[in-house]
Amino acid sequence: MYSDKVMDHFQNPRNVGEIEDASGVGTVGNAKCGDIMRIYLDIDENQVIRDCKFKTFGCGAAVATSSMATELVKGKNIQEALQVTNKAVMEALDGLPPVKVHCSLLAEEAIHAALWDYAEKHGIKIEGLSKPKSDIHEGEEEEEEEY
Amino acid sequence: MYSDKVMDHFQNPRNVGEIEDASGVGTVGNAKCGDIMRIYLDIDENQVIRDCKFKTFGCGAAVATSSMATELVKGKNIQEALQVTNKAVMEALDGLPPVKVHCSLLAEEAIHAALWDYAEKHGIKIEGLSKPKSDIHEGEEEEEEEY
Amino acid sequence: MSKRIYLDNAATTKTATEVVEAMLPYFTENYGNPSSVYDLAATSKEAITKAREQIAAVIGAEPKEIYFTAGGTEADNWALEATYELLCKKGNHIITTKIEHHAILHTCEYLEKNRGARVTYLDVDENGIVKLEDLEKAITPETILISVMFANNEIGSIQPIKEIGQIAKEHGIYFHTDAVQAFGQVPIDVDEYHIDMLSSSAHKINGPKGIGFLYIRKGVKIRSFIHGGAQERKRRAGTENVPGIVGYGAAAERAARTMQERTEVERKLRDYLIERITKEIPYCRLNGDPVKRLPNNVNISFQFIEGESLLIFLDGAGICASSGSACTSGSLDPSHVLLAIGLPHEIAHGSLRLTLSEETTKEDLDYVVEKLKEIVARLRDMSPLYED
Amino acid sequence: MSKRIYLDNAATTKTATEVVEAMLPYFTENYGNPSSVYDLAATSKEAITKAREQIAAVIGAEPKEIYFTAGGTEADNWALEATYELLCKKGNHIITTKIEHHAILHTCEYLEKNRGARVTYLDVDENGIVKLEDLEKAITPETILISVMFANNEIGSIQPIKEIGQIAKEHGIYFHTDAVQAFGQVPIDVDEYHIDMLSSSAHKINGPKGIGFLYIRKGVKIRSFIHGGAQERKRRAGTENVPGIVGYGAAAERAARTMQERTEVERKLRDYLIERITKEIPYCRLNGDPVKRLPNNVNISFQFIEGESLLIFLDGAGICASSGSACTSGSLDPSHVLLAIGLPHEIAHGSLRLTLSEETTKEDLDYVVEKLKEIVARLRDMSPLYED
Ligand SMILES: Cc1ncc(COP(=O)(O)O)c(C=O)c1O
Ligand SMILES: Cc1ncc(COP(=O)(O)O)c(C=O)c1O
Ligand code: FES
Ligand code: FES
Repeated sequence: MYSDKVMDHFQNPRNVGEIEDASGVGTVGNAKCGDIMRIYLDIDENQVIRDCKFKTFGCGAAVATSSMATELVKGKNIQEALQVTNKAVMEALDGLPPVKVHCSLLAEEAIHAALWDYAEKHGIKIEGLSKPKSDIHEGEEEEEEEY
Repeated sequence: MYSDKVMDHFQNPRNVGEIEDASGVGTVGNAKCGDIMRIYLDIDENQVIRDCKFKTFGCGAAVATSSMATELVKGKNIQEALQVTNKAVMEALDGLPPVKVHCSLLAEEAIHAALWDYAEKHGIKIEGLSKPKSDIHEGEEEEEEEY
Repeated sequence: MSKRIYLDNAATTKTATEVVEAMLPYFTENYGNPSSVYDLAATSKEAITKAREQIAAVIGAEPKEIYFTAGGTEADNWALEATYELLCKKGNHIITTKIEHHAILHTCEYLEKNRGARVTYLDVDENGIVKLEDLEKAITPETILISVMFANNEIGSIQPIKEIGQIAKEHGIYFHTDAVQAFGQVPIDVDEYHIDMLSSSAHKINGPKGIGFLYIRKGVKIRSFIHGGAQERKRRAGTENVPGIVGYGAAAERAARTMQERTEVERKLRDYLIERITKEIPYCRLNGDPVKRLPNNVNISFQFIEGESLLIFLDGAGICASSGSACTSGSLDPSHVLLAIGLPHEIAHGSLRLTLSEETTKEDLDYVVEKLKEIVARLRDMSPLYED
Repeated sequence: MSKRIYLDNAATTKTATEVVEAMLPYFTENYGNPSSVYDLAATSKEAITKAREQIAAVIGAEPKEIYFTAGGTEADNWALEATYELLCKKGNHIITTKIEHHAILHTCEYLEKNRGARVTYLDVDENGIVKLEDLEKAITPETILISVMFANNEIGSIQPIKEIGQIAKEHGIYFHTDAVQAFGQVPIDVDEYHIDMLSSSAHKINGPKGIGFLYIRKGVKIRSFIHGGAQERKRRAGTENVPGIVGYGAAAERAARTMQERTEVERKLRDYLIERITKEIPYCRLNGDPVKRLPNNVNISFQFIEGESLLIFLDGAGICASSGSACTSGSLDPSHVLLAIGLPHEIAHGSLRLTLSEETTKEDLDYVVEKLKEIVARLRDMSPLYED
């Protein structure tokens, strides 16, 4: 059911782990499926993401999107990192099954949450970034099957 | 679905035909299935059935029961012939499928009707014989499946 | 019995060898439950996807508009009951015909008796064709569904489906057609014919028994009929009959591929058989439309004789056929279809249906005609209705 | 993939070779429609009769109490909907459990939403067993049906069916049991257990997919669920799936014949596997009753990890298994069964179901344990919940 790219990133996930004394850490969860993702960012003085690691409790898609998302933000500056949407991650993975699209939102939100943490710690404001919801799927409706 | 005996009497029916100037003729029909049976009796002065013939428009079971019924009444006297019930005919045929039991009633009734005709023509009364209904299945209920 | 000529292909068909071969791996090798995660299940899932595509292609549908069922009967039940439930607040009126299969008629009766539906059963003309004026007249503001079979299983008459679809569309009424006899036998295009739902069954086209489908046009939001797991996009629960679905796909592909050539041959043989019987046997008549007729259907009534007797004698001669006689069915009423085209009871009783297949030869039919002559003569001799 | 160890026999099983062989003649030789008159049809009819006898024998029923359906799901839907329709004038209350299969739960929801039913979903204890006091307490004068599954498909717990049947009988309430997982795996006697209706599905016992049955005790006058032709004594319309029915008969006979020996072996292997996993892998627990448990079911939760990931890695190692994780199913909620026995969400997510077959060997299981250790460790390393 998964593309080869997803399977590769799932079976050989990049950037698994933690960063000690990270510049920013973001943890998000999906109340519905119960999955949890934590992203660690190491950001240098030029606001460039030097390193990025993750830990994920979740399905294959969640792991693969974590892996791909960390790959994509590494080396980018904060503004660029904000452009790494779940769509971008899915595209980079050659797509996800429809029922798994929501998993990729987890990765996007985890990055945002980590950036928010960074901003708070450093007392700065990042253009275009708002406070992460405690649960990204709050209030989300069960997707209607389109018949 | 039919026993070997039924198949034999159906494929090689005994006593098919008509009797000219028969002592008694009985025609009965089944309103539901639309089938028709006519029995001719040749009865001698001792009230013994010398000969018996039939014509039937009906299913395999109807033809076979006609054939068997004519065989059974031949040589019998009137009182004995009255004992040739549909049950007796069915037994002689090694049984009929449940849905075909009603067909055997046709034969019984046709014999009764022929005997009635004989009695009327000769102005006699036969003990235990009542006027045949015009349609033997009048008022009969659709058989309930026993679940 | 040495010789066997099977002329009851409207009842069911032989499963084609290539169809059985397509199915076999899904019993003992690729037996995974398609809902599972592992690779073995992916094989089953892909096989279902392929079958859905094969079938959709035959009727110009999208694959995801095809929902597999256990057969034509379930598909008919589903279409009627679920449409009724969806729309009964809008109206409770259904229009169908007097010549539908029992899968439609008995479902309508159920809806009338237990669920408050009102059903109009349209008459047909003497050839078994629905009159469009009647349909137009029957439509009321409460009408929520029109269900007219594509082709009749007994007398083979083909309905003016496109025109019916057009009328349904103009009135904004859903249109369902029972195409169990038509699928794979005549060209069907759900868009051109404005069909919203369509039922079909694999075993009528050399596929396996126990598998069918309901086509549901995108946007028709009827509920699922069988509740449970999330199979068939949550619309038909139950572990998928993978070998059956694969077999259906193969049979549909095959039927479409061979349709033109096959039906051309069948049509010629059909007309040959009709001509010989009606010319050579007295007191008989063809039932159903001579032209708007399934390519493989012959239905003839023989006066003065009864169908079951005829069938048993034909069976004795190695010929498998069927009849609209009461006596064959367990119910005692003669075929409602033959009565609907105006046959009196006793003639309806003496009807014979011969339905050809691609394997039928002219020699077979010559043999059938000869036997038929003998048997009909013999039964007439036995009949109290026949005076010669 | 060179090695494949199939441990998902609760999802579906391989169709046994002897079963496929029994089916084959009914595709291309004895393909007659059993409702027909001719000899060819008689062969199909006899084959169905034989299968019905084979199946009835397994549960101590009479053959005519067995009605073939397209699977366990249809049988479940039928039992619930038709009983409700039959008795809703007497009362609208149904009692079932929180751990039923979706075929029961979603049908109950349908009856609640659309047909005015009131349903009580009984809790189960921490081992997944219904408490009889709860059942007694739930009964009201309006209760018309108790439906409790014989054995659970996820955690394998076996219910006190005999006691439940006794209670139902004492209160004059119909008792239905979904025995899809139990039929052919544990002894069942419909009289001894006071079962009025019982659902089953062939593909769970090495029979084909797409065929099941509903046992209906003589005297229980529920209507047919699928309307149409007069098949199955007018109670289940649709051309019979003859090969499927024959296959089911063969599979049932085979399952009954091998039951004792087979399940003895499976029970030992099951307990061996449970013991090794729970001893050798930290932070895990067995779900379901250790004793009142299907002979082939192992269900274990691993803390800190998620089921789908586990399954994909196992698949990579050639092991087919399943999980109660949300992520595997298309629905996002974790297994309602695991929640019902009191597991918190995150632990329910990390559950693994391994269901053995007669082909499973100790060597297979040793391999599975080794792989499982590696994979669990790896996933825990990746998990934000796990701190070692
Ligand atoms: C307990 C239980 N009930 C019902 C079903 C449904 O059976 P089927 O999928 O064959 O319709 C299953 C299996 O899927 C089951 O395990
Ligand atoms: C016109 C028509 N509709 C429905 C059916 C029912 O199909 P099945 O018996 O495969 O369920 C049949 C055949 O039996 C049919 O000929
Ligand atoms: S006489 Fe009519 S069914 Fe037998
Ligand atoms: S993260 Fe929960 S389903 Fe994918």
